[in-house]
Amino acid sequence: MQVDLRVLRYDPERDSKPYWAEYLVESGPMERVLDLLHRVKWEQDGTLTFRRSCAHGVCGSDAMLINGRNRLACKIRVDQLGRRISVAPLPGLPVVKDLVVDMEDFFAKYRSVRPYLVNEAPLPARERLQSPQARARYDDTTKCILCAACTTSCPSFWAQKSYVGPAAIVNAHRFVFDSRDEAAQERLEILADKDGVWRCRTVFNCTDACPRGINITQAILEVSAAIVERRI
Amino acid sequence: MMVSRGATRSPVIHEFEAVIVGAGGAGLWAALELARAGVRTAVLTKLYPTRSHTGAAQGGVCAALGNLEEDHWEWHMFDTVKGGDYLVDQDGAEVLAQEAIERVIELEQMGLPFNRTPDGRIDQRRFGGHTRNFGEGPVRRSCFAADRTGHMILQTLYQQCIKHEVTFFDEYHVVDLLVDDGLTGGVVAYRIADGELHVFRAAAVLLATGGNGRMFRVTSNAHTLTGDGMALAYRRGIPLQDMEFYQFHPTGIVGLGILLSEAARGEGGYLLNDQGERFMERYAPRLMELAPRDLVSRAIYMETRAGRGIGGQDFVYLDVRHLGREVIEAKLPDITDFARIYQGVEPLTQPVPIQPTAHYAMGGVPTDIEARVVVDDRGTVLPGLHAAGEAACVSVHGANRLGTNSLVDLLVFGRRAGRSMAEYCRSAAAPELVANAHEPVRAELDALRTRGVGENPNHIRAELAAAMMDDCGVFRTGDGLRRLVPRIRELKERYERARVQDAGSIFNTDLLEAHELGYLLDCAEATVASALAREESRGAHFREDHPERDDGDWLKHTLAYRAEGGPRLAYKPVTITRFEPKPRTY
Amino acid sequence: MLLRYRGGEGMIAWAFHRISGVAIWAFVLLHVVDIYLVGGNPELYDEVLKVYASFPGRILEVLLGAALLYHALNGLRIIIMDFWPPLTRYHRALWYGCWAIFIAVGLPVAYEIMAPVYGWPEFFR
Amino acid sequence: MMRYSRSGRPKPPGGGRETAVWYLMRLSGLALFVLALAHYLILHFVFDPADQDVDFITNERWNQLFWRAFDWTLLMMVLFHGFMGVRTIITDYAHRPRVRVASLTALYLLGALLFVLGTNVVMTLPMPGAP
Ligand SMILES: Cc1cc2nc3c(=O)[nH]c(=O)nc-3n(C[C@H](O)[C@H](O)[C@H](O)COP(=O)(O)OP(=O)(O)OC[C@H]3O[C@@H](n4cnc5c(N)ncnc54)[C@H](O)[C@@H]3O)c2cc1C
Ligand code: HEM
Ligand code: SF4
Ligand code: F3S
Ligand code: FES
Repeated sequence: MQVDLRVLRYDPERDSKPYWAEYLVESGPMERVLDLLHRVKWEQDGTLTFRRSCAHGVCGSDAMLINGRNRLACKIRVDQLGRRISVAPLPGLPVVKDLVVDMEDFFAKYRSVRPYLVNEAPLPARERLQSPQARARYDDTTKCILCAACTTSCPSFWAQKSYVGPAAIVNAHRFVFDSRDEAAQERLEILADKDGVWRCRTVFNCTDACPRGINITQAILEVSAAIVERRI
Repeated sequence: MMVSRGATRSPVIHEFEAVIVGAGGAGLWAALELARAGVRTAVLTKLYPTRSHTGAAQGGVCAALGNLEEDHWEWHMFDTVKGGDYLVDQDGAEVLAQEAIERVIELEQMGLPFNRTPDGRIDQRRFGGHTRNFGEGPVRRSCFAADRTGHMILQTLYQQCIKHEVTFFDEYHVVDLLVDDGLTGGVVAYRIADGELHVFRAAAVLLATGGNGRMFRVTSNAHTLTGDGMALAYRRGIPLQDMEFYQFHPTGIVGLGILLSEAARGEGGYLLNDQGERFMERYAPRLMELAPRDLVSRAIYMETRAGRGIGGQDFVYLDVRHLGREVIEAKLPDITDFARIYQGVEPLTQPVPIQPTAHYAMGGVPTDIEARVVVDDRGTVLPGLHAAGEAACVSVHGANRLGTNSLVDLLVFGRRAGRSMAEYCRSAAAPELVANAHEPVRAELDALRTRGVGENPNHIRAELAAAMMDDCGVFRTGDGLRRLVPRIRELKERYERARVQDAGSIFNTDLLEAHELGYLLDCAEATVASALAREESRGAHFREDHPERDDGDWLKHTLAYRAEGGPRLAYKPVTITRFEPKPRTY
Repeated sequence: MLLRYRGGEGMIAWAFHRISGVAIWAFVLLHVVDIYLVGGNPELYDEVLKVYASFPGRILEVLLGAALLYHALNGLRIIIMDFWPPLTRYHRALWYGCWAIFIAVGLPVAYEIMAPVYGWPEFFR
Repeated sequence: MMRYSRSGRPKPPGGGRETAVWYLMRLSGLALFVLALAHYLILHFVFDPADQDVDFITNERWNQLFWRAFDWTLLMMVLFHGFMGVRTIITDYAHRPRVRVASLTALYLLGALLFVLGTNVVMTLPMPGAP
């Protein structure tokens, strides 16, 4: 079938502002938006620019705004969208070119929550022990592939770019609730800041957008609750 | 047309002690070692580190921890050697099996969330080819974090790098390796964001750029796995070793090549042809679907060639319906997910169409067990240059890699690379840069986007991938390979005249994809030449015209050197310490 | 972006919550001033009251009630999730629950408020 | 609390005030759930708005200390909850520092004014039924 693919394009070297470009692309129903983008790039217009790598939803390169929602282009099929498909860069981040947005700030926020295990106790000869229950406590948030679909779907983030955003909170959660970690307090302090968890207004766009099915809002609220608990 | 902005400008120069190209499992662990040793290191990656393909690995990472049943590293070593059809260098395999244990424990201590046994230790499960007591029966050796072990390894290592304040250059595409007078000098990188060239001067360089699966039409590999590190070395006169050994995984999603893990067959899934037969009984009556990867892939190919593919096409069915909803949903969630999303097939009620998919390069840049690049058959080291991960060939995988052993390889030899580089940097400094070291590659890049007219490189890539799939895939014949040699030469010539459409400087992926095609062509050239010469069948390399293994003539590694008019081949002996070659039966 | 993004129930719930919150807030401003008039300028207050009791005034009051009721119910939904995060899995169900209560409570109240204007029978007194 | 930083990085500042605001928003919300809804229902459902003239207020509704206290508490809750709520909205959408400071100042002044007006009327309105 033929798909009417509209792409919000912008090349700072040529265009003064973004514009919608339309492409007619042949597609099978099982094909994904990424396939269509490739077809355009390889056959029609090589200047069309987007990121991608794994092509099966595990690397987080190709999150974009597809038919009004953030999704991975490699994980959404044409038959789930219909014949008219619109693709735009992730909302709320500066556009570098076409569908490519500047991720530096996103990763800086990720790093700001100190996303690494801190445990200064002398190392045992073997592995540290952790019960399956303790392991399960933070399982959900270990799935994150840092695709930014969540943060850029959040109205709080659109309003305030200083908001640390759901992705960073998810990655803080992964350590705060890891029984082996010792720096939970510190991360909670960071997230108790004015740009931390309190900016979340339980909008759930993040949870709806997450291609890994992480219950992000739950993670955020668990962090909020942990902060409140420690203070009261 | 627009001319590159940088055409007359001098590049940005960075001074480091060590440079790591690639931030997958191998590159990140090396970076960590260097950071711990206090060596000033730059990590260059064309993707954000967390997007490296290490994150796609699902199965697990084997280490003889013996957490659930008796296990010994010697057993692991034996399985590795036998799995590799005895082409494995056994000093490497010994290091691999021994150090796997320490590395997995260290990963746990870095925070990797392994699944746990009820008493809190790292959980382990069975995996193809890993056995108890030198082949007696399956053993629980694979350590795992749900079905995303690779993802967790990549995340954990990146997290530790953040903790140790490693300097990353994200989205810097390395386009040249600087080697001068037999010394390593650094690399040239193209900054994707603005198209500027950056020269990184360093005494030690690590190539950890991963595989080259994109040579093939159907592959489990990411679009970005284009053999960059291998080709960079090859272009500098360094040989590529054992390139003819390329693993095809039996169960990839049709057309897309996305991997459906071995677990499906491990749990008892069937492979069916068009007539509904479990055709594996013709090829491996005893092990059926659980025969080794190379064998199963060949069987599938035989069926489709004989016209017994589904609807006469080039795929067969993987059928798990008889396992029942509970087993499928509890144990094969990834498979069900992928099948649903990418094929619209419901594995609970429908068989899943699959076909072999190009998966893993056993070959690569030859190194010793310290991950130092060796340039000949006498173990001569190129000072400062290192390689690790899928881009390297130690060779611990020989002619056929065992499941999970690639992740082990990353950990063990990634770390060794870091140590060896730190050691090297203590005594050596980077040589002076030759003037305009970046000029050749700049000219190359500029030509791709400024020459008047030229062919669309994407057509060349498609043709290459199709040709490689047809004539250098699971089955090979002398005739097919001989056909392929001039074909690739022709594609290379066409590539010399190709032109991309995007002439801009900012985020020009059109240009970079074309440049990657150049890497793929080099890898393909070496692969085909090596495969054509090797007149035997061993592991993943199956020659229909020479179907037997021939230890008399061919128990040796291939080295392919770049040369005018096609690669020059040389050979080097296999290191055998403990296990003498035996027929490989399972 | 707010208009371009096709958010789900959660986003609509939030948008309504925010709008209703501001609406109530604006009314509170007015209401404190008018109550102040009871002491400060009783004649003026009684004038204002006529506006409230008029037909359009009553419509506005019903709307105010609707905003308050929605905001209160959804606020409770948020608070419940805040203190019991696993319930986020049922945030949609909770939201629909809010609407059910909204209608169950809101209709009779709206009816009652509007009743005097139309001279409808007054069941509830 | 910990004095040094476990992760080897500078100790983060933390946000006690924002935490408190968030928490108090929930508490005042709960209080308002009772107070505001009751207030509205009583004055719109039980009584008819049309009957609520000055006379009604002074002689009936506010003739009891309980209702005065009730309404004053309601006012205090609303002042906190509503004004902090609007503060959130302002900090969300007012980006230019000057606009932001100006609107926040206006908001707080307005809050103070309402506090004065409301408290004044509650305290000073004569209570005929008072002992
Ligand atoms: C689907 C799939 C499943 C797998 N499952 C398993 C498994 O279960 N167990 C197992 O042991 N193995 C598995 N493997 C194999 C294993 O995952 C890979 O071999 C391994 O991850 C390779 O790691 P690496 O560090 O060498 O490179 P990669 O992780 O591929 O990383 C390559 C890095 O190099 C960078 N790079 C490449 N070229 C350039 C350039 N020109 N300039 C700058 N940077 C560059 C990239 O940005 C990237 O950071 C699997 C492979 C696939 C494809
Ligand atoms: C009746 C019971 C009420 C409850 C249970 C309640 C609950 C809440 C809660 C939980 C929030 C925080 C929402 C968030 O952080 O996402 C909130 C926000 C808010 N409330 Fe209330 N509230 C009530 C009444 C009121 C009243 C009477 C007013 C008006 C004065 C009001 C005005 C606001 C405003 C302006 C916000 C900010 C909205 C936003 O940030 O989007 N609320 N309410
Ligand atoms: S939490 Fe989900 S949506 Fe957000 S970055 Fe991680 S994977 Fe992407
Ligand atoms: S969309 Fe934003 S407001 Fe919270 S629930 Fe998600 S972070
Ligand atoms: S390309 Fe990797 S997630 Fe889509």
